[in-house]
Amino acid sequence: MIKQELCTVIAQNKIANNIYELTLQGELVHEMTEPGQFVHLKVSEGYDPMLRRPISIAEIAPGLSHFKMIYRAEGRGTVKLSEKKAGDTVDVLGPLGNGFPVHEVKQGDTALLVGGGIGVPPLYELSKQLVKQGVKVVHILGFQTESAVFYEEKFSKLGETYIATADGSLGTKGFVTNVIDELKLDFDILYSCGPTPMLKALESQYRHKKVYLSLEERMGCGIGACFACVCHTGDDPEGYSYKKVCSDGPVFKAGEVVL
Amino acid sequence: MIKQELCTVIAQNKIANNIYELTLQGELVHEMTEPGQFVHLKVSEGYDPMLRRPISIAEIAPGLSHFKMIYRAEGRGTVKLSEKKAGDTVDVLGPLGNGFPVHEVKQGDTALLVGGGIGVPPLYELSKQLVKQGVKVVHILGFQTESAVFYEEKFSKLGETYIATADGSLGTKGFVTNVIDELKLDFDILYSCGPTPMLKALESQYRHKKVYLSLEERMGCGIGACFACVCHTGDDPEGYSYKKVCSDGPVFKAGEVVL
Amino acid sequence: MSSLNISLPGLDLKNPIMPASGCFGFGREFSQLYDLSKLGAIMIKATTSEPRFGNPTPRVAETSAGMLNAIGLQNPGLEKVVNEELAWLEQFDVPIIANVAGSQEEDYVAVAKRISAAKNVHALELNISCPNVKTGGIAFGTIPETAKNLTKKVKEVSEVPVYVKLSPNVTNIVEMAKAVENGGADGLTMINTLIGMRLDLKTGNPILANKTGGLSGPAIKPVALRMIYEVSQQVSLPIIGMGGIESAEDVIEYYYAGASAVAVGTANFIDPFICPKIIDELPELLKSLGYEHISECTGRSWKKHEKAAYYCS
Amino acid sequence: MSSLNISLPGLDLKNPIMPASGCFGFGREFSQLYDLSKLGAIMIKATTSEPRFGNPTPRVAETSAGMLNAIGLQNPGLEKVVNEELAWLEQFDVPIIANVAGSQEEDYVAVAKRISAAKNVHALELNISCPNVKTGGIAFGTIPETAKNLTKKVKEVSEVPVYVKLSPNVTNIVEMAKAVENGGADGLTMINTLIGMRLDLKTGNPILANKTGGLSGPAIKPVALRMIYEVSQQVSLPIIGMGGIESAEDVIEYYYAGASAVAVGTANFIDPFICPKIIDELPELLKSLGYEHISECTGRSWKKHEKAAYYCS
Ligand SMILES: Cc1cc2nc3c(=O)[nH]c(=O)nc-3n(C[C@H](O)[C@H](O)[C@H](O)COP(=O)(O)OP(=O)(O)OC[C@H]3O[C@@H](n4cnc5c(N)ncnc54)[C@H](O)[C@@H]3O)c2cc1C
Ligand SMILES: Cc1cc2nc3c(=O)[nH]c(=O)nc-3n(C[C@H](O)[C@H](O)[C@H](O)COP(=O)(O)OP(=O)(O)OC[C@H]3O[C@@H](n4cnc5c(N)ncnc54)[C@H](O)[C@@H]3O)c2cc1C
Ligand SMILES: Cc1cc2nc3c(=O)[nH]c(=O)nc-3n(C[C@H](O)[C@H](O)[C@H](O)COP(=O)(O)O)c2cc1C
Ligand SMILES: Cc1cc2nc3c(=O)[nH]c(=O)nc-3n(C[C@H](O)[C@H](O)[C@H](O)COP(=O)(O)O)c2cc1C
Ligand code: FES
Ligand code: FES
Repeated sequence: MIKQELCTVIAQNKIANNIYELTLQGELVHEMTEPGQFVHLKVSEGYDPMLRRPISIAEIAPGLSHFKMIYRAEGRGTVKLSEKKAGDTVDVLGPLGNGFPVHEVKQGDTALLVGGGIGVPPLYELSKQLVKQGVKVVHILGFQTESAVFYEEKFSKLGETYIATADGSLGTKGFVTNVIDELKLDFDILYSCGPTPMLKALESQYRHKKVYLSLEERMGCGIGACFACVCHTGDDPEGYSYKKVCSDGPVFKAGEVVL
Repeated sequence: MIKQELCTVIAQNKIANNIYELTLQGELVHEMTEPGQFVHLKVSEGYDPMLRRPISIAEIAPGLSHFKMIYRAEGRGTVKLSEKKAGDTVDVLGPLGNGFPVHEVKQGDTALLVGGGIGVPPLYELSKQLVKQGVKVVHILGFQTESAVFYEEKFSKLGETYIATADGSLGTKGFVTNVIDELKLDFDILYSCGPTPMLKALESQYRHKKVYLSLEERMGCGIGACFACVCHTGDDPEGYSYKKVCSDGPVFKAGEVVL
Repeated sequence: MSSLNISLPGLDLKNPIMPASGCFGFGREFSQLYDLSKLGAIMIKATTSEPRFGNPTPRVAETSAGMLNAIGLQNPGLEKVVNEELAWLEQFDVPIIANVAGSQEEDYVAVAKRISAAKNVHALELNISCPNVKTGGIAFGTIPETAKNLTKKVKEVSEVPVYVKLSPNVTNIVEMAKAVENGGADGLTMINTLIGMRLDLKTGNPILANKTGGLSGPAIKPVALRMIYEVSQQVSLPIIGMGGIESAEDVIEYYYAGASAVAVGTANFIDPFICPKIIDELPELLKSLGYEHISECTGRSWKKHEKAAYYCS
Repeated sequence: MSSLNISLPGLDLKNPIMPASGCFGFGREFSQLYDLSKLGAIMIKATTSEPRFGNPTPRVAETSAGMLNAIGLQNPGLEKVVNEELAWLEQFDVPIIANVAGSQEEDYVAVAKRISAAKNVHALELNISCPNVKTGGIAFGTIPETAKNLTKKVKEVSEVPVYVKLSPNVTNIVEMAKAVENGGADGLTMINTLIGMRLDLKTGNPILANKTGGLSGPAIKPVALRMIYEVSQQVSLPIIGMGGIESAEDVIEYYYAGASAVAVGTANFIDPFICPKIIDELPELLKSLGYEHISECTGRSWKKHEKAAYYCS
């Protein structure tokens, strides 16, 4: 169930250039059912900024009622969020949307988790849950440059982890797709989150595979009421049928919606 | 000279119902020349609220680079200001305007200081400076009700102090003018700050006396550039001549401007 | 005794608070958060005769104390709205105000006729002010004669009272209001969004795919108040006010300007519980201001009234 | 080499940043804070033929991310402005744009003729859009034909180029812009304030003594951008943009929409050093966005341009 709660900041750490890891405590953690869901954050009272910001859930610790997010402090809202300190509160609406289906793979299968930039965070909780299920996970994480890389070690502990950077400062030079091609990786399922061009590349390359993609779209309400985040469906790409990224997604099966 | 400075909060105390005493530290203290000047405060970054708030300087401690203000937390800006804690900063523009002329009285003279509500604060620094000059000060301070009264003791240490409350819960029931009438007080100079009806009453009652009044007006710039705070002059009450409360005032000689 | 119940043409409301059209969908999402029967009414998303997909995304952008939207009247079309959405809404004890849109007169008339027959639709809101569609919409909202004629046509077929939603993007709002009054409108709702734009610092392109969009939120409140103040003095129709309302205090300010009920739009996105919160807070606020019933506040800024306020600071 | 110098009719500016009319008086107060020669230009307070006291107070009210003002064109009158204020301003190396206002055509013409002859006045800004005076002002700004004729008359007597300041309170801003272009305007400045209102919660009365006032500040920025975007594509006059500018980023956004220079109004009240700050920050920002000169940004949202932006998040 969607809840609105003033959550308490437990920790805020800068983990890469402009990238922050934020741990919040709140009862709504117990409503989080799937990795890949997100929360809608009001980072300050009043109008600085006015709208909520959608941020993926990166890790859940239900025992402590904690959850983590990882975000890039870039615009007005995320910069403000990065100024929060332990003990401060954040107004959280969530959990929202439908995440990655973890039961689409079985023990012993291989799952390829492909993340780009700030699309990487939701893959962490996903990976943890898959590993717990006995699924073999392989991570391919793309970043702009070395200073933007985060969570490499943490992912490595869960499974093989490959890094690509656009400028080659760490790992493979180029895109995540270059890594996949190079390594000739095989997998039973692919989960991905990141920039649309990356998702498109993956979708067209693995038409025959089970692929789940997490989308981003500018949002108003975040709960399905305002039609801000709508996309066309794959079976009616020019027509009237639609899906809402916030409430039908953000994770869709490849082909289900038009990227 | 007018300066803009991020001043540090030294202390914030609630001293009466909704009334706060705020101590700031900043170099601009050394620019404060007269009691009755004010500062223009930006209580938060961004638009909550957007405009600065004019608040009188209540006490100056140049040795420490400290100054005090006393204000009522009522609207959006002052409530936000009241949430500031020691160590926080406030964006201060000031000192602004012309204050009470302290050299219009001489040693041994009697000054009557009449304040109403949040008009009381600037009289405190004024009283201190007058006492230092050897002037006898008498304070008449009006408030709504007992719980709104502040600084009674502090004023008492400087000179005779009479309180009036609208509901009679402390001191004389009624207005400051009732107290003056009752006590048949005589004085060489009168300084006052408070609601306009009070200032008007004093002005008309003491036409023959030296009277200085501090005015309030809604402000834009606070420095004399926007014409928001203009009032007619006493010698041309319907004409084009004007004074700006922010830069010509806020203190005027009685009769100089139309109340 | 309630201090909030009100009667307007077609509408006997528990309270004068309702979500604004387009900011509440058809209520399904919010029904998971609270009981919709708490609301005075619901203004549902604009309905057109045929389904519409609307504009490409991005469809929203943030502004200072406001937001832009260019949804483009996406909706499932008249049939589905009546058969699925309105039927579903019948479970709640709340009157529906159906927002009617179209590209041409016939569309409006077709939608109005059919949707006004739905059991729980107690009034229509004629959307002649949507800034986000190429044809229709705003044209009807900026030419007095066109607005008047459309109102007349819709009145002829509607089985419930018709409120006309005015666009603020006009030189003379009073003229528009008078035109629709002459066309037979039963009430006004105002305002729809101001046309605005934001550009992306990095690309130089408009942020919205549609380039321009409708500005809503607290930023536009002063404009809405001014227009309601002007119109309420010149026209005898009741006004449902909207634009940036996010607190009980805002509601009172709209009443003072001349509103007889209010709608809450953008604020639902920021605090999805805002409508019930305002409904809960209003009685206390009214009391503290010395009013027995909210209707005493309507037009207080320009109506002569006895109670003189005396303040001493 | 500067990335900020620009040439517009009558104006060869070190940089395109200038305080907006009415938000800077005649510069005296700000001259105590910084050297006015830093500014691209100064738009002085509206000048009328006779002195004006303006409206009763309160003259300002706060709104969400904005403010209302109803100063009412207070100014010391043409003679004093020319002899005292403009003469005083001559000590600075900064061109003056004189904001010309009036109640009737003759007033405008009289002021334009005399003030345009002042040595440091390099351009006029024809204020046909002040919402806060009963006669003149806004009427000229909402009727295309009237605006055109006024522009023509002023052009006939002015010794310097004439920029016309457009009001946003119109249905069709492009029509207004074209009208003054046809009237011979050399440039446009836009936008003046939107008409708005606030009411006092306790008394129910308008906060402003004038009841309504002009809305300025960040709240109106999206409206200004949209109008500049529309007008700059339809009219070939250079545009000095304004409305809620408070940062170097805002300046670029105005340029993208179609502005060739900008003015900063309300932000001067919040940070009196804002103009020099923006001037100092612009070159760095331009560089980081990949521009060599600010003029490359004008109209980037609609002009075809080569440089394609590529981003990877
Ligand atoms: C479902 C979902 C999950 C996300 N998860 C993460 C995450 O885990 N970590 C992370 O760093 N970012 C994530 N994002 C992107 C994040 O929402 C934006 O970076 C953020 O909203 C930008 O806000 P700002 O204050 O920095 O920028 P501003 O420029 O101030 O934002 C202005 C407006 O645009 C919207 N906006 C700007 N960029 C984006 C964007 N890329 N996607 C959606 N809205 C945008 C903002 O929400 C706001 O409404 C996610 C987005 C979505 C839709
Ligand atoms: C020269 C001067 C000195 C002052 N000194 C003091 C003081 O020492 N202590 C104190 O408590 N108050 C003082 N005031 C009044 C104080 O400025 C207002 O109470 C305050 O601005 C209200 O802000 P708010 O956020 O509480 O109210 P809001 O209602 O949020 O204010 C909205 C807008 O109205 C303006 N405003 C509202 N009330 C007033 C008012 N009475 N005077 C001027 N502007 C107003 C605000 O500045 C703001 O622009 C002084 C005012 C002036 C002009
Ligand atoms: C996302 C969004 C969608 C909207 N859709 C509609 C609509 O379909 N029909 C309509 O008449 N108004 C629509 N509006 C306008 C609102 O109903 C309302 O008039 C406006 O937003 C001002 O109110 P607010 O500031 O409280 O949002 C929409 C507004 C928003 C923000
Ligand atoms: C207090 C005040 C006074 C103004 N006076 C004038 C004026 O005399 N002439 C004029 O053309 N515009 C005047 N304006 C409008 C501004 O020049 C500007 O067009 C408007 O405020 C939008 O810019 P901003 O949002 O940066 O303030 C005034 C604005 C304010 C806030
Ligand atoms: S953000 Fe409102 S429907 Fe998705
Ligand atoms: S507040 Fe601007 S002139 Fe006084």
